[in-house]
Amino acid sequence: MIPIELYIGLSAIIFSIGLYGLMTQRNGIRILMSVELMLNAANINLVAFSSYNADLTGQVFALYSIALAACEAAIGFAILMAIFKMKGTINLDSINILRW
Amino acid sequence: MAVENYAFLIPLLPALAFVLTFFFGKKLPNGGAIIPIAAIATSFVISLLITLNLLANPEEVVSQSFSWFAMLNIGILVDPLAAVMLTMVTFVSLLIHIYSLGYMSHDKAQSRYFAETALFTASMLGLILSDNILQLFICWELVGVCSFLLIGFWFQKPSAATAAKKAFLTTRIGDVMFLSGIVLLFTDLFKIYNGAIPDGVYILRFDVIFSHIPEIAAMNATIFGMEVSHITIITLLFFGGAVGKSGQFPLHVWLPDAMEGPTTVSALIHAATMVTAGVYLVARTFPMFIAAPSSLLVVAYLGAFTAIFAATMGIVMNDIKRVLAYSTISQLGYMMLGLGIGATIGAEAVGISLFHLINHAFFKALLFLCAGSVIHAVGTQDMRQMGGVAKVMPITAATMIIAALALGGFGIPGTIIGTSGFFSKDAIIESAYVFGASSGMWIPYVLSIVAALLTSLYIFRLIFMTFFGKARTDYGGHESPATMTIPLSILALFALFFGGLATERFNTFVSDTFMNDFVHVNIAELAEIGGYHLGHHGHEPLIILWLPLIVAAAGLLIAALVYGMKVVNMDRLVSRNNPIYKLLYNRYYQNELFTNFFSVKVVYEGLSYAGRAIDTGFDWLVGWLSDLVLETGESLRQFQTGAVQNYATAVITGVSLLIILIKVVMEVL
Amino acid sequence: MAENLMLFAPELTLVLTGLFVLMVGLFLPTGAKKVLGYLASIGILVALSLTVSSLGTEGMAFNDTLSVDALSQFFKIVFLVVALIVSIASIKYTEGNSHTEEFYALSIFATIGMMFVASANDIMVLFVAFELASLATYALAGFEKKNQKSLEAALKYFIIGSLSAAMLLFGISFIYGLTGTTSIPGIAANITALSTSPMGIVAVVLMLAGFGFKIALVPFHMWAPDTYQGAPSVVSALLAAGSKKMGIVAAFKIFIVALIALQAEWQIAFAILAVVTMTYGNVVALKQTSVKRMLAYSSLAQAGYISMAFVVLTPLALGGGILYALSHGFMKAGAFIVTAAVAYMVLSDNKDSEDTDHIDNFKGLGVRMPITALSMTIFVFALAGIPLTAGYMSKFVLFSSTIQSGFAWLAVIAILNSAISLYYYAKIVKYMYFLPTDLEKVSEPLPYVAALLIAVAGVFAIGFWPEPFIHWAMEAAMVLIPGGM
Amino acid sequence: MLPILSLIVLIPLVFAALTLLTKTKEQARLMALVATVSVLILTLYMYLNFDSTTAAHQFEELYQWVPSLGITYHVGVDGIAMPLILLNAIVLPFLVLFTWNDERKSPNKFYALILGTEAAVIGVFTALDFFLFYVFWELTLIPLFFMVSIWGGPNKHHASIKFFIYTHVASLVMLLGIFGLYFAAWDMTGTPTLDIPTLLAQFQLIESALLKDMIFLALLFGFIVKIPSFPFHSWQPDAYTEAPTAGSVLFVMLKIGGYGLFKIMLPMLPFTGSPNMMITIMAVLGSVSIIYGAFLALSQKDLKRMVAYSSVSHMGYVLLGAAGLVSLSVSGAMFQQFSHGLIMSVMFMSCGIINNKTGTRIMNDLGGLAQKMPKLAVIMVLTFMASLGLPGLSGFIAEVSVLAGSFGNLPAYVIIALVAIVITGAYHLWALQRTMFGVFDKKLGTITDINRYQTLSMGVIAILILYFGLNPSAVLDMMLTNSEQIASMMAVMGV
Repeated sequence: MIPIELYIGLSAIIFSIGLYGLMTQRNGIRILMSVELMLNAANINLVAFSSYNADLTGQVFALYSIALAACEAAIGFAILMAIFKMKGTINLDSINILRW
Repeated sequence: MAVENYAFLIPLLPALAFVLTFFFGKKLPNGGAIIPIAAIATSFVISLLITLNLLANPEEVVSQSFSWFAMLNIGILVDPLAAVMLTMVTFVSLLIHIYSLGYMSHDKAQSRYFAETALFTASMLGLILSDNILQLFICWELVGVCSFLLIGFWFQKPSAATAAKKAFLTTRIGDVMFLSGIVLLFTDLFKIYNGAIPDGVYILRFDVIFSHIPEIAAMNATIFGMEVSHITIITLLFFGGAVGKSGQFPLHVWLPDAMEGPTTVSALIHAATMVTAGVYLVARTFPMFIAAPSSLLVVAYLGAFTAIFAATMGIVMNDIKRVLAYSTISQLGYMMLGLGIGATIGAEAVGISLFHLINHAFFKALLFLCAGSVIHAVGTQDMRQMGGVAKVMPITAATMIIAALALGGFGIPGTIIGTSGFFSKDAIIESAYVFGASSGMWIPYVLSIVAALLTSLYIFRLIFMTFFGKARTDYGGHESPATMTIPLSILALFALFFGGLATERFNTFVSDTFMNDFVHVNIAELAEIGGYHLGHHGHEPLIILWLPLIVAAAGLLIAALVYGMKVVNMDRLVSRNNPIYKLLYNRYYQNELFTNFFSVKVVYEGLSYAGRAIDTGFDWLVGWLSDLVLETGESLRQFQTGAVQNYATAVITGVSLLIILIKVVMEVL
Repeated sequence: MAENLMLFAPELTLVLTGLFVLMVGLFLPTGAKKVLGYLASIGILVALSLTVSSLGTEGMAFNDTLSVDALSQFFKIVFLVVALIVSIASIKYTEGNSHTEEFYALSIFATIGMMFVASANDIMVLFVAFELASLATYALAGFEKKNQKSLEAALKYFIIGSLSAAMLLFGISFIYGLTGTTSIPGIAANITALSTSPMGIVAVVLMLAGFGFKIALVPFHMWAPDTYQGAPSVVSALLAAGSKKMGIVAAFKIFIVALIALQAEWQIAFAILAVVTMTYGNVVALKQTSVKRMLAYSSLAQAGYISMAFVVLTPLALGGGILYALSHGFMKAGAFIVTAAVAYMVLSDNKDSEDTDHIDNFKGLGVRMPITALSMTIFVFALAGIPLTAGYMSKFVLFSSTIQSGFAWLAVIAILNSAISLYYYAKIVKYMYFLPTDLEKVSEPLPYVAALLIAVAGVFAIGFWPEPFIHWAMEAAMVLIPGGM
Repeated sequence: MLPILSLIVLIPLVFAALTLLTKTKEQARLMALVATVSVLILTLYMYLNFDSTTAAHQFEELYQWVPSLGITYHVGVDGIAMPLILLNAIVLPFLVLFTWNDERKSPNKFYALILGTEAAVIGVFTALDFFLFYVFWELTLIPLFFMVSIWGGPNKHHASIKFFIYTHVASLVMLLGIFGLYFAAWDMTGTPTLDIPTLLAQFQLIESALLKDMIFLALLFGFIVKIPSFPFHSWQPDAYTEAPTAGSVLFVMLKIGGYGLFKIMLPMLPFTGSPNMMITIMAVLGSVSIIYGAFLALSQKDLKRMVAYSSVSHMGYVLLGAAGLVSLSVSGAMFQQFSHGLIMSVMFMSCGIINNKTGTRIMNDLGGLAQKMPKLAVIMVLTFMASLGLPGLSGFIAEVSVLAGSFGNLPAYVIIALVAIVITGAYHLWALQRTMFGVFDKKLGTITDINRYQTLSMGVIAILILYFGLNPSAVLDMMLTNSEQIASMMAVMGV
């Protein structure tokens, strides 16, 4: 059996990649992708722990979270679409009229 | 229906007259003058009757007290001391009011005048009648306010308004000392009763105060390393009040300026209702003074010094009223001296001093009213523009010369022939001699005798410059109406004869004022506490009895030679190059020192502006704090850049920092 | 099963209402969609009355994943009241909008999400409900599709929201992994593995970030000012007054019930966050020119106050925090509705107006819209903690509890903050009453007035007669720490 | 038995709401007059039935309010509160009359705010529950904030916000003190209560001296900012000066700081950890306020500002008298509050009239007004004399009682106050000289004397100043009863 630490390590790496992307990317779609990465990192954890604990709850939880991630992506895309329609860009740097 | 029961009416009637005249005077002829005149006349009658009763039975004083608030009371006390004062004040005030009928007849604000003079009189009568020190202080302050209102009667004149303010503030310095004395006295008495005052004991009533003098004297305070008895502090503070009110050095500066009011007001202030209050206060609390080591000496020395100090300035003044004002200061100095000599002659000093006070009231009122009459006719107060007024105003001239003789103190020692001033002033000077002889302190005597010379000199300078010689300007003028001359004549009679007739009886009557059924003070015992050795009149050498008369005559002679016959050319002496003249003419530069430098520069500009700077500082601090917060807000706003990545970064940084922080804190704990 | 459903009658009512509104809306012409607002409001009112009438009932349902207790009832009432105020006010806001049914459906679903968070007894249910509310509000924030600000608000909210959701989930995964359960009481029972593991702190902080995002605690707050300002005012009301409380109740459940063994760790974190948040919120609010943004920062500050309950952690403090949540619901919802009314007024002056929330628009509001202005005065004074209002009463309980537990320094900071906040609240009053305007009086739309009056009534009810509210809040607090502490 | 205390708070409140609804000036002022006169009548009834031989609370009403926190609706008056209620009840009808013919925007709000202030201030004096006390305490702020902001002078916004926040901070600090006391007592007895008499009695049972000192200082801070005393006075000159005349008068009626001092601070004082330090703090602040306010008043050019600073100086007596701890000094300080309220109202009314008629308050631009306004001149001279402590008028009684009473315990501070008396005289007279006396400046235009409503209102208060100066026992007796109780407690504790 693969030690649990490896799963955790993997998910931590993926989570960090997501974080890094979130902080550095300027494109709205890439931001969405980064978020998906982070959610999936958590899902890996859940599933790994589920199997490690011999308890199905984690896997159920992962399914839920996948569904939620899909919803989230849908809404995110909808917002980005609306912005694109209005401004012709989804570059986040151009979206900062609300500040201070 | 004993008249004693109506003693309370003495101040109340004029006070009522004030209210009536104030509200209804305008609608009555002469500004409603009849109301205060009638009221004061009634008060005079009551006072006179009470005085006569007291003369018969000096022990049966009038005393009534009511609880006021806390352990304080209001009440009246008519003992011999108060009785003679009451009679004098009502009498002189009555005459001045009658005189004012003519003098103020052209003034539009007559009713206000009569209302305020009535209140002035009422306050003074209230002061005299007080049976406790607090009530005395209250009336004392009311007197000050009335003087403020009356000196500033013509308030549209800036000089009058300024003089009024100066009078009030200068006397207020004294008042604060007086109040401080009361506060200390109260505290001591409170301590003596241990905070539990029995019902019916009014802590500031004179009988209570006098009966606790030894205990107060036993309390000591350390001031600048010296052990000082509380009784000394209290009496000196009281004396501070008297110094302000009675125009003693150095708080006399207001009195010459107080001439800005109508002349009748000056007469009231100088003769009856104000400046005598200080002397009265010291006389009233004499048992405390005599128990206070060195207090009486301060009184004596300061009195003598003021007597001569003011007299020197009187010589060079050209304003007729100013000469009289300095004369008042000088004479008040005599009265204080007379009281101070109580260190040697005990309670007799009260009699001597009060006698001079009464006589002085007569002749000083007369002098002022005469001067008013002259000013009324001539239209100026500058003596250099007068001359030969006697021809135009014979009655005024005659009465004023009588007054001058009284002030100069002319009379024949050993007889009852003499002006009133002669008897009282000589008594003071002779007592000063006794004081010198018994204590070895001769300075008061020397000062008083020199002051007598100067007194005679300045008053006859005034007479000669005003009434004799040729008219120096074309003033036109006429004798005053009867309402003015009749009071003059009456006062002249008193100035001439009262002294001789009353001298024997008066002194014993007033000197026994602390021995009756209200208070029973053993002056001799108290003098022991104060460390004074009471002596008695010995047989003074003849020269001592005659010396005052000789110096007075010498003064008259000099004045006659210089101002009457012009033997000496004054122009050389009276020049701005003569430093002594300059010093005197500028009144020792007190105005510059006290008013311009101390009051304006130090207190007003210096301290109050410093205070203002500090206050700006506090305000700035508050403003700075609020600005700081606002500016912080402005800077912190900048964190909210509007770029969503920065927000994400903030979240992630926050998470990392929190993890570290918690770890660190948990380690530390 | 039936009993289970009966326990959730209010939620079911709302679900039905939401679906009904959504479907009816499909068949209605734009002009007639006004009726949807009334329908939604009635549905919410029914749910509210069901909740109120079932006060005191307790029970577990669906394999103990949901629980009905004093705490959940209390917060449900908070959410329903806010939803009611918002939906009434929205009758005017959505007037003439062809997407009215979506607006109401989304707000009702958001409310449902919040309510399930309040009754969640399982971390998984909690997360799903949490996301339900989040997703609905993301869409609501961007409801004005033609308005750049609204879209920007939605985007920022969404991005930071997703980040937080990911963090939350990541944190939850550790908790699940180390305790082997997702049941909240279960976690508390099996906490040893977590509290001894170094991952404990990480999990705590990640959870904190997830909830802190909703509560808007510094530094997880950055989206809040932008979103509150950009989103439609009625949505801001829902966010500030409603969804913020969802974060709070979730945090209550997770930290105080599940993670009580890690109390030391999160107490420190909350202490820091509370102080920083209230100070930052108040200080930055001082210089704002947009009223909505100012209210957003003020929300931050209020969240900071409420967080003090986590630090003090006594029944009184928790009761105070819970009461504060209710009061803040009334006050903040009301205040945002006022900005909605003002926006309506500004737009009726000038259709193309950009800055409808600028404070200059509040000039002379006392003359132009007297009821609105008076309500706003009441709300801001309540927020500032002036007596006889809900804000004062909650501060009284909450701040006093900090003193009781010896956290005097915390109370001093909170009090100073409270004083600072008066400045910007008074500024609004100054603009409304003391600065002149030459514009005409405007007739105030009835829905706004009705919503405001409900909020004012709530503010004064708690202010004047706090006894029942304190009683309920204390009962709710007892659910969290049954034995007292 | 009528619930009089509730009525005198409720009547102005209800009428304030009704006044808001009126449309015209005539209706609004009539409403205000009816309300204030009814309060006056009820208060006089209460005053006449007041037993001044007992220090206990009278006319008590007690209802439960928030039992779970120990909050009650508990009101009652004693000899400390009664005179101050009387002061408010007396002055307010005349304040309404004073403004009877004034033209101003939104008169309905104006009179509503006057009534609101009256209710809140009287509320503070009646409250016997800390919660209620604090509620009314804070509620006094709001009408005054509006008053200054709407009808104030040119610098009104700055002044009103400064006043609002400054005093609010103080109130909050006071609230902290209340919390401290509340929980300390709760811990000891196990039952929460905010009842003022109960908590004051339990204060001494607190063990920690530090805690007791902190509670005391927090409350003290709240009170002295409101008084206000040096160095926390800087909100006051601005607020007093910028406020409209009625606002300034209402500020003067706001005697809640001093009231707290007597009602709450003094009973706690002997039980604090270091009573002597507390006494010193109060005495220092009091005496410094007296002389500092006097000097600042002397340096002012603006008449109203001068009056404002004179108020700082006068309120110093309140602190000094309270620190004196002798029944005479304490009751003198209470009397000072009463008398100061009367005197300052007329002084501010005078300032307002001068400002209205001449358009300026700068004293150097004025002068000779007595010729044009003889009635005002008489009233103003009387009140200025009262303010500078002229015997026979109410101010003197207060000052002399404070000075004489405090000297035994605090000689040095009393000496400072005595020095200030001269300065006090100076600025009052100087102000009179520069405004009323001297040559009338034609530039000021035609000036008419005060109208009959103004004469009536100022005249009556002026007469009351005289009355209470001659017959201080009318209110001093009840103050003495309470201050004797305080003093005896001090004596028992050996303070």
